[in-house]
Amino acid sequence: MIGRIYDMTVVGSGPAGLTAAIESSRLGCKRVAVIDENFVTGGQLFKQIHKFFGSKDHYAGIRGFRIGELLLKEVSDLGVETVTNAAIIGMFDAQADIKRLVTAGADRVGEILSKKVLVASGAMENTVSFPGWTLPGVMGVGAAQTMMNIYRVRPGQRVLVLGAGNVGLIVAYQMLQAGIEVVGVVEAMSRIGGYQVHADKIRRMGVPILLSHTVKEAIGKEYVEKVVVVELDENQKEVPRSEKPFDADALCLAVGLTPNTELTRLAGCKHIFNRELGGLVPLHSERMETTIDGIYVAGDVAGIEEASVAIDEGRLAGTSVAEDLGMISSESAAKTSKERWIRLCELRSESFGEPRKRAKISIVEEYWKVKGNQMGSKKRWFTEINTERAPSAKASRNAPSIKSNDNRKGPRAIIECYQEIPCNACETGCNFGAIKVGFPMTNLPDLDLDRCKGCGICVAKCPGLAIFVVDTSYSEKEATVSLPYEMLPVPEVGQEVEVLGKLGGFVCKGKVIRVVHTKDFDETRVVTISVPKECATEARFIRVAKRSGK
Amino acid sequence: MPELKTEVVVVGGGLIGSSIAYYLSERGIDVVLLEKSGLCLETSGACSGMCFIQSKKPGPTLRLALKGLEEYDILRKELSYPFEYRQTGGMILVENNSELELMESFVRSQKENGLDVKIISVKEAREKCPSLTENLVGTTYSPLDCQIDPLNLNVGLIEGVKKNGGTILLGVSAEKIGVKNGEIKSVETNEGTKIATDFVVNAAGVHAHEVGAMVDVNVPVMPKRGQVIVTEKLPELLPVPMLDVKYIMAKVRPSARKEAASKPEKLDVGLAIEQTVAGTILSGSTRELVGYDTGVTFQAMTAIARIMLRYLPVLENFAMIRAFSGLRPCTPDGYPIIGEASTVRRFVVAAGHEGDGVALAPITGKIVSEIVARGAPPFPIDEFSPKRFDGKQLS
Amino acid sequence: MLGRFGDQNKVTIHLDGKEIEAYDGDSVAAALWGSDVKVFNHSLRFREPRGPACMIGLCNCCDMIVDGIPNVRTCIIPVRNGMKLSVQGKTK
Amino acid sequence: MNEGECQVVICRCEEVTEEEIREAIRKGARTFSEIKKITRAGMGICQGKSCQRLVNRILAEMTGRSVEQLGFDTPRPPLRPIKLAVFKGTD
Repeated sequence: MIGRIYDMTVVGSGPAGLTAAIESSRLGCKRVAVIDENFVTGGQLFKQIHKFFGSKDHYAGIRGFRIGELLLKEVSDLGVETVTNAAIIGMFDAQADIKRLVTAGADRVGEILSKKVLVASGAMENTVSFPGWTLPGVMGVGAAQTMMNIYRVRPGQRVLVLGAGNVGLIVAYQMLQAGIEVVGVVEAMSRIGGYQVHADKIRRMGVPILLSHTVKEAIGKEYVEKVVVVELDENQKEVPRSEKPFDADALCLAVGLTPNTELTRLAGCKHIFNRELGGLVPLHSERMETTIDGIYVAGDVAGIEEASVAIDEGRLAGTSVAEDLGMISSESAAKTSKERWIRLCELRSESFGEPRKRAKISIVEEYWKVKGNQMGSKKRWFTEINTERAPSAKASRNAPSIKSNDNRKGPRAIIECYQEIPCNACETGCNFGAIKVGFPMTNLPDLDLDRCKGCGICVAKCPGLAIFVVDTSYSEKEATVSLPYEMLPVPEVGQEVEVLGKLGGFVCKGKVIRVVHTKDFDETRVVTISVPKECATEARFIRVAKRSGK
Repeated sequence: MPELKTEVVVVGGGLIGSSIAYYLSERGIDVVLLEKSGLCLETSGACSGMCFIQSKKPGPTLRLALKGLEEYDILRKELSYPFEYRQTGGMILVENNSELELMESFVRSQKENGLDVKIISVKEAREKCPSLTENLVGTTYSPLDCQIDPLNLNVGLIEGVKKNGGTILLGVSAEKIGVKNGEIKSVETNEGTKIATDFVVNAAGVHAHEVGAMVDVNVPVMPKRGQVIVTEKLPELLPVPMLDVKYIMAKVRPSARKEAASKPEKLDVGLAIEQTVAGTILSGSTRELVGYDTGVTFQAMTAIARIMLRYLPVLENFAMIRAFSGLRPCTPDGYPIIGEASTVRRFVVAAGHEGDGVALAPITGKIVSEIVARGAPPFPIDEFSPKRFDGKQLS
Repeated sequence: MLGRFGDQNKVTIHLDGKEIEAYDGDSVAAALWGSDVKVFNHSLRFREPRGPACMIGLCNCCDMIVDGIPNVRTCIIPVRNGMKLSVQGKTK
Repeated sequence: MNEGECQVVICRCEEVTEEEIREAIRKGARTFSEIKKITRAGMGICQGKSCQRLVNRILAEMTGRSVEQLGFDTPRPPLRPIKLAVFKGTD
């Protein structure tokens, strides 16, 4: 490593770092290195056992750890060097043409000289303080994920989760998958911050979500034994005598993330505080370059967003590095970057994305203010996008529901996806062209009943587990419901199961009549059960008894 | 313009300024202290807490340091704010015979100046500090050296000033000093307040030159960067703070000072190492003339760590968690500048203590308070007078 | 959902004299937590129990004495057969 | 939580309590850096990674400023603890 000068060094090997390395070396950069302080590359991807949202280009419908495997294969095929177990302890000569990164491993320090540095250092988990928050058993939700999904150790037997954002909801679901009892998800806000589909996944399994509540205290002698939850009024003040004790041996904090900007701050890049993006973020151009020439950012470090955004930002930054190293022309860089930015705008549209889109644009504008508006050709395409206001959206807004005049016989899909999530996995998954999302992908899916065969592929494909197939004409008294199932044990055909409703309440008994699983479904089984007809609209989950003797 | 009235305005809220303000307020003198940044944010917030007496050059500085020690003894009883004062004794590590020769003559002349100090064997030194390497020819030892927490002392002094009725203005700087007929009249602040005052004390540390320039008094203080590395918290490994001979040489030999100044690219490290009450080990430091840059460099971190490991090999098992740098206010001749200016009456300078600020802060406070209250220092301090720089410009 | 990864070699680590079985490739913190060890150290000032909280080497809550060396972040070091661990710090 | 209600640790490395942070602010500290120097919060082995946000919240609440206005401490190398043994070598 010593003596070489790298074209590009990527700090952090999560989705943003890996895609940036892939993009820049695909475009001709020769000496590209990815540095990570962990044992393994992949950042948080290997903790993510759920399927991702987004489009095909963002690996939608694929589980996070598999995306990690795909990206790592691409990285190694392209000859990108990966260095693990190397924490970056500092960046020196940040302003110079050749930047000096110093790494520390277990027994040595190393120096990496590089023309361009991409900081894709991700995020750090936030914490909150309350009496008992330092007790063993109180941990970040990321820690719980590491225990479960990397080491297959349960963080607790009975766990309370604080925070109903996407991270809290997803990990609560993963805990259920790991056989942990989730005693509740507590959220200080009066609404669920994450996607409803994620909330629905755990609610149908009976997990209560307590809104306008927070943790008052964690109690225990040596570790958490009890967690006291308290209600909050509209001013976020505790409601007197509203304490509710929960027996729990672990409390997982999912109270947000902060961009991990230590390295960009140390290097001297200009930063700005932006609440929408999770705190202090480095100013960066539409090309992802910071206020210091040759230092770029991508992913959560540039603002807390989603993996799909990180993937596109990584590609955007990779293209800029290739351009700045003279591997591609400014025209061709501008062309692809413009398309990428438009797609980033697409990911950032509608209720969940719009505030972040505005925040990102303000970061770029602030960057140009600092840089003295020396716009030139680089800025031009960005100005064009802003005037075009792409994507203007609000194209289709058909609420997917069973229409009352729907007298069709046979199975049909029911899509319970009511929020503008940037995802079109159902559209690309359907072999019959029955589901339309279109542009932008935040559109709600529209089901064409004439084309829907009720095949159930979309049930397995939807990363939000929000699609069901119902056949009300199964028999005279019974209907069938096909639902996605990712738990153990797997039910067997003929087995009688308890059927649960949307909020996890007991609905009826049901009988398993089919279990479909293909490699393509990747462990999401489509289980078809028969239930009394009147229960078909409510039946959304099954409880499979553990069979004795196994 | 809002107006205030006081007897003394102290410019600078570091250890020197806060100590002066404290001693003044103890005498019932009305004082306003201006600190342009905040609490412990400058030199006094970025140094170690070693209060070495035996490192002082025999002569006026050593005499001052010995008086300073007495002052500490009073202060630790008087100040209601604990600042981790402990008289641990101190050592200077001697690695070879040529260093030994130098230290023998240094110790001899210190003894002649009344300091309790001696040279001890490696065995004796290792009894006092078992982690010390065997690869030494001996060490000096003085029981008088002590350690304090400079941050707590700074805050404690400021709290003391407040308790005595003094005014502390944080985030406020002096912009203009009004002089009439060669006498101090007022200070105008960046907030637009005009403070009518009889005295101004320039305790602005590395910015003392700028404050002096407001009244055309040459106060040639320059910033010298000292980088320090910090370990994680450790069990007691260093009961005694230590210096190496290079530290002493740089201080006492004018030729060494000149040499260092002529070769800025060569990193000059004089080791000073102590363990704090919290358990961390602070190890420094470089002396670099790099203006007001308070960055840290990998080169310095490495150099300091290597020297430290040479003397204390056991530390290799432990981690360094932080590095920081502070700007030491240094003067052309290595002596602090303390006393009334010759051209402006009641403009008192107290700056340029370089690495001796911790040891000399209380005594400087006492001296300045006497100059203000009685018109003269408690004992002659002509060597430190600002007059010695009259007519000379800071190069 | 994923089940256990293939066959892994078992190793034995020692916590204050007690033998604990772990799997190759596990971090020390995960192996201990999986064996119901919850208290990794007691804090210096208030002598409170502490255990893993970030699992990525940032918070130092899982520090232990490992083979005689204190303040080792057990969440980012792998288990090794024969490793000797001690809970760090004194209780109240 | 109301002031002084219970001893809650804010900086878990150095075990600095909420009350101690509040006391430092009452003494005149207006930035995280000053609170760090006065209380040791953020001076420990994690270098303020977890407590800086918590401290800033208390600062914002007590001084009536928004978190945006508070500013952040400048990180210094090493960004991670490094074993001193890695520096061994000749001078």
